Amino acid sequence: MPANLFPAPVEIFRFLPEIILALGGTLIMVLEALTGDRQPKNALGHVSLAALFAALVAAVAVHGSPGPAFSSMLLVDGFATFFRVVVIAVGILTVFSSYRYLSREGANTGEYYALVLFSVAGQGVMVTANELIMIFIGLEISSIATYVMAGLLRDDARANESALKYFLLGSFATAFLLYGIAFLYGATGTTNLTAIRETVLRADGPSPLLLGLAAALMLVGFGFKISSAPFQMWAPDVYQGAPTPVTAFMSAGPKAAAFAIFLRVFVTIFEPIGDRWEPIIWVFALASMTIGNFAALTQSNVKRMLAYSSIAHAGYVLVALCARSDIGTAAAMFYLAAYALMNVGAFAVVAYICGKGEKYVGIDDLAGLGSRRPAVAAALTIFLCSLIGVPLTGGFFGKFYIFKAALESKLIWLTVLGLLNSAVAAYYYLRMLVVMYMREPGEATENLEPLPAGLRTALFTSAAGVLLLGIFPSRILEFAVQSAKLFGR
Amino acid sequence: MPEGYLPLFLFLIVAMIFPVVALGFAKLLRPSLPSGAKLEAYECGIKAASNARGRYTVRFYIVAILFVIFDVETIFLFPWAVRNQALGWFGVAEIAVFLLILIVGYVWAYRKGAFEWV
Amino acid sequence: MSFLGWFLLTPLAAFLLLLLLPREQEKTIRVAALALSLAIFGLSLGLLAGEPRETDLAWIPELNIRYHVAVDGLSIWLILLTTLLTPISILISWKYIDRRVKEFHAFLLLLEFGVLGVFAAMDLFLFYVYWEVGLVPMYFLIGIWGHDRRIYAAVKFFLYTMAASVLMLASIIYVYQRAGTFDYPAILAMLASGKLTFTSLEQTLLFLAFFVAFAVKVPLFPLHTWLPDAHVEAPTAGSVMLASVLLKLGTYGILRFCLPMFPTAARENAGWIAVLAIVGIVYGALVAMVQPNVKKLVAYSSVSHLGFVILGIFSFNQQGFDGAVYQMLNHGVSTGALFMLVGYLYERRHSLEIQDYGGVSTPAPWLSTVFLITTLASIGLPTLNNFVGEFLVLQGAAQADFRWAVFAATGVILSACYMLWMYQRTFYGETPEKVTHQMTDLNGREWAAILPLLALMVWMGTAAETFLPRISAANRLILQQTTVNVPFNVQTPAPRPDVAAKEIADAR
Amino acid sequence: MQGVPLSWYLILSAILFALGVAGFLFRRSIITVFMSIELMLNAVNLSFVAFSYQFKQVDGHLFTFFVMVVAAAEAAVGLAIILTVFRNRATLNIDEINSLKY
Amino acid sequence: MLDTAFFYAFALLVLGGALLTITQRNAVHSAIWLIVSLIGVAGLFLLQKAEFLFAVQIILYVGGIMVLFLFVIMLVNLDEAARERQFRGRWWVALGCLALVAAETAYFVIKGRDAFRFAPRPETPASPLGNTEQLADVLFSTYLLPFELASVLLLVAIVGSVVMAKKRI
Repeated sequence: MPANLFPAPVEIFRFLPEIILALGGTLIMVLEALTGDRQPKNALGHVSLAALFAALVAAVAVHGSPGPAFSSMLLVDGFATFFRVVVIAVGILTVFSSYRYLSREGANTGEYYALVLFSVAGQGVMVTANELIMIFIGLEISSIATYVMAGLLRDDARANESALKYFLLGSFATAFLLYGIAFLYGATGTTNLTAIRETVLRADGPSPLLLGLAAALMLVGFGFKISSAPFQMWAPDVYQGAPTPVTAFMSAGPKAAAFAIFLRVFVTIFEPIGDRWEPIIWVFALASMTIGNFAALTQSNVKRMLAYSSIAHAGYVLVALCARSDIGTAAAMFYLAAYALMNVGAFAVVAYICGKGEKYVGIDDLAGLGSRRPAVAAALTIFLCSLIGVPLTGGFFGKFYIFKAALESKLIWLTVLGLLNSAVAAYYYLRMLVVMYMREPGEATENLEPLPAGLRTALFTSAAGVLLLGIFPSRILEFAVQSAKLFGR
Repeated sequence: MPEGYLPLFLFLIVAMIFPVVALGFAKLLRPSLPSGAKLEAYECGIKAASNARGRYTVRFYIVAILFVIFDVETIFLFPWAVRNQALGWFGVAEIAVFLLILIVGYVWAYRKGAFEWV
Repeated sequence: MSFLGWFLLTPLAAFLLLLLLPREQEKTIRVAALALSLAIFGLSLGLLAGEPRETDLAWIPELNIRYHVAVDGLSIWLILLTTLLTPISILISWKYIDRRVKEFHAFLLLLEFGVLGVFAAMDLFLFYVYWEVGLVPMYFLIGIWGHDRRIYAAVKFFLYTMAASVLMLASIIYVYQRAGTFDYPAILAMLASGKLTFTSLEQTLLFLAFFVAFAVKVPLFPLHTWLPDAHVEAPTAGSVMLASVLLKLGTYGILRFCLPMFPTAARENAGWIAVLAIVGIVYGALVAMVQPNVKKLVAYSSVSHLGFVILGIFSFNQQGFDGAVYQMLNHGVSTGALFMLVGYLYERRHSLEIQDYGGVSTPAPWLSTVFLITTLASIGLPTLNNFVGEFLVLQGAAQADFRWAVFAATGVILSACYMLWMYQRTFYGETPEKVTHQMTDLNGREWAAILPLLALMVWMGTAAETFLPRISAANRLILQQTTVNVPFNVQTPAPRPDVAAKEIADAR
Repeated sequence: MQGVPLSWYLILSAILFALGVAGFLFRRSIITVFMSIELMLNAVNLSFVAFSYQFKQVDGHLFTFFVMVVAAAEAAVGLAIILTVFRNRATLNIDEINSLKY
Repeated sequence: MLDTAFFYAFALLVLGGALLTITQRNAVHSAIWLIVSLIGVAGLFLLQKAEFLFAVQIILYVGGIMVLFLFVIMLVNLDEAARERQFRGRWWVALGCLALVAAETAYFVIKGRDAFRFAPRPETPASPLGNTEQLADVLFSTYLLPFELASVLLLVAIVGSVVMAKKRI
């Protein structure tokens, strides 16, 4: 029995954010159990917010002492802290925008907030994991919590169907991912990422054939999770069916965490066989961008359109991955942060407009928002400009930085096609602007209740964030470049 | 094949063969002239009103789920039980944390009425 | 942060200030907007005086993107034109714009901010940012306050420019990746000193990417289809700003960026571009002749006039350059005035079709005299502004290739035809009774808006010497940059076989 | 280590995985689709144990153990979701659950 | 020799069970064949000296999850579903895919026969402890964090399933 292995206090400190989130979730469940059904559940929402903010502070504090923890199960470095902050921020914005939505749908139960906390904790584990088992368990915790959140409105047939589809394809993807991990374990003999990296880089390392097989299988698993091209059929249905705050959460949180592990596994471990999987990722990136943009052109439902646009944005991040360089990783990190903010913001506006039972979810239901609620319309305009890639917004700078990285590694055709794709994307985002500003108010915007407090905070923090990333990106960019440089060394 | 398990497998094989052989012979030997009345589900002589397999109610299902989850919890305790002297207080602390979290789940499920059998 | 840096941020400050005003008092919003834009115009006059007109601050150090803005002979007058026209367009939309007044004036100031930025940007990234920022307010101006088919026109306007400028972004990044910096003067220095060289294929592709983005904005002949729709649907103030300032972004971009960076490719392609320009001149004039709608007519006349500018630029000599830049200013003044006057007519008669008018001169004599002066100016009557520009362009074109000058001259004649014919149909002949009681003469506000432009027309026509020296100084520098690398029509530098082949081989 | 060579186990788990994938793609009723996912997970467990038997170490066993725990948790939640789908709609036939297609 | 015999027996169980699981029309029959396949896999675990996993497979998979499956099948009385067409589209497409995957796997195994040289593992001394004890040592020392996270996972599963299953929460 190895010597007393009580984890050193610094190791527990490095795992603090996830501990806070898990304890917060448990606390909410205890409170939920004690209070009957009479008390309003907003109090539990505030508890979850407190836990999220504490975790955010902890995540920033933990950055002070980077390094492995719990016998190198966990590795806290710049990369991990960056994604931890993004994931927790998405959690905070989701909770803010779901107060009003839940009480309107009558599903204002404490469990929703507990599940958000558990899902964010799972994503935190995924992002800091330095061990394949940790990646797998973190992925499962966040996925199961998100499956249940998607199906929370049990009597709404669409929510059920979206939860079912999300569950089936999620577990299908996890099975592929596991099979890839099995072969990786078979090839290198260990499941610890740093150890695998050494075995792979060694001269007599495992055969590229076996690594290629493992990479292919894991690529299928990751492809599903980030909803990139060949595996994106589930995303539109699930995004449309699930309740809107949950869709906002799903499109930003788990996707960013999935990209984090995708980057960690592919950029550090499968680097030697890089020229094998790079053409595949090239094709995936182009396919996602094209399918996402062209399919979104014909949509009339806002959520479905934003789902296709999120597939296209997954394509852009894949372009950064395809660049296979430090700048590429930094570009992907920056883009995911900007993407998370603008997407959660856009869905928050949809959550505000969609009314009880998500009646008004069509693009035409946004008619006349500009004249009825100019502030909300201005926020949505900022998000749409950022999604299009108009300068002075985070989206533009992210896209610019990605294509700079791509051009640096000679992906000239991918850059040109990617940019043309974003020009095509401008059309369907413009349709929303047109409807919002240039049409007379329809029935949806006529009887809109005033903007609730929670949603107002969510909207304006994400709008400010998008503008900040656009106008003064150097602070965050410099942090991303620093952590990408010593990522995986 | 660890030698200890050979008898176990022999037992398994015998257990599988015996019912097959017994039912097989019975089927071959007995006369079989099936008729409508014979095939009906026997409900103490009363005319069978509906399909033999009635619908179960949901609460059976919830108990089954919680059984599986707490079954997994007990399986986690097996390795600990085997090595608890070597693990000592450190092991006890780990298991305490593990059980505490699951007890919260149990209390929550209880308060939510998952176990009521009404 | 020198005076220029602060000056360029004042429109943004004005935009934010306007947003803070309450929506209801439309009067105060109009007055505030007018006061702010006049203040900005006053400030811009300050640019003329002081010498150090440059600001260079670090914006994003990691990618060495700098807030590097500078003003030279080429851009000083364009900036002044923009700052002059913004208060004028606020003035003319006093009665015209009645709904959502606050957003209208806010977008106008944001448009001014974007356009001023483009004229002063010396950093490629900053240039692209201002280029796109200028696009969004114009889209809203056309889309919200336009006439019936405004949404189609607005979306078409946005997509045309967006699709073209996306390729420009790709080439900007490519140049950045090869040069290591976005700073335009530094890139030019590297090009001149030979540290940075593009193979002939690279240079042509990059030139075409930049050129297409600017040609859409000019608009050059095949890419002009968005202009008539945008003009017809835009409100008067929008049309004025669009015609006099936004179209100049394209030509300014070509002169500032396309020519000095890719001189060889520019000279190689000068041939077919000049032909396109001439086709634009003649085609624009012919189509304008048959237009029933006044605004469409003026729009096609702009296509024709800007054909002259392109012709001047691609004749690669001092007169051609000076003529092109001067013609840009003239076109801004005269076409801007024309659209304002058409706006006055529309305000009175609420129709843009020519046959609804007739004999306007009897009820509104002053309006018709002012309209006459502007028409004569736009067709290039000597002593008025366009004549100087067109004359210089034709002189430059003749030096480059005599046949160009011959065809271009026909354009001048054609423009005289359709303009005068339009004038005759609207202002002379018998006055239908609907026109008589609807048509009133110019009131004080309208006079105040049109007078500065009239004065400018005469001043620029007669005393061109006040404007030309600065322009020709800047043009001489640009001309010198385009010739220093390679004299006219000599073969291109031997392409480095390894780089070009490898470059294309592993382009993925 | 005369026993059965490693590659036989790998072939077996590959075929099992393929059967699971085929079942997932081509069966109509959700319960059978869910069972094929369990088959795939079992194929993964098999290859994990085969590799760890090859390396003579216990990490593989531990990974399989965690895969089983997760499979149990997933089955519980998944079947609960299937239950709600059934409660709202009498069928468990995948093709008929397509209200989200327009 | 005995091991290969047992290997073939269990392999037959596994593959036969799997094939019949996905081809059976009646859900209950599929469940039963799945149980047979799981027992086959448990046997294979035993063949590879993983007694703890053999026990967990039997208790957890067969005892727990399959009970759940049968409960759900009972609950939603799938017999009318049995009458519906079970296979979507053309089943020869399924066979085609299966053949493709089998060919691919065979290619991997044959071509990669030599590729399976693994990193030379230091010969860990056959420790006196039994399989479960070894596993316990590793589980509670190096893999402590996954163990604690497993409890969080189970908690999420409890919340999730009860929230979904209860009619009125």
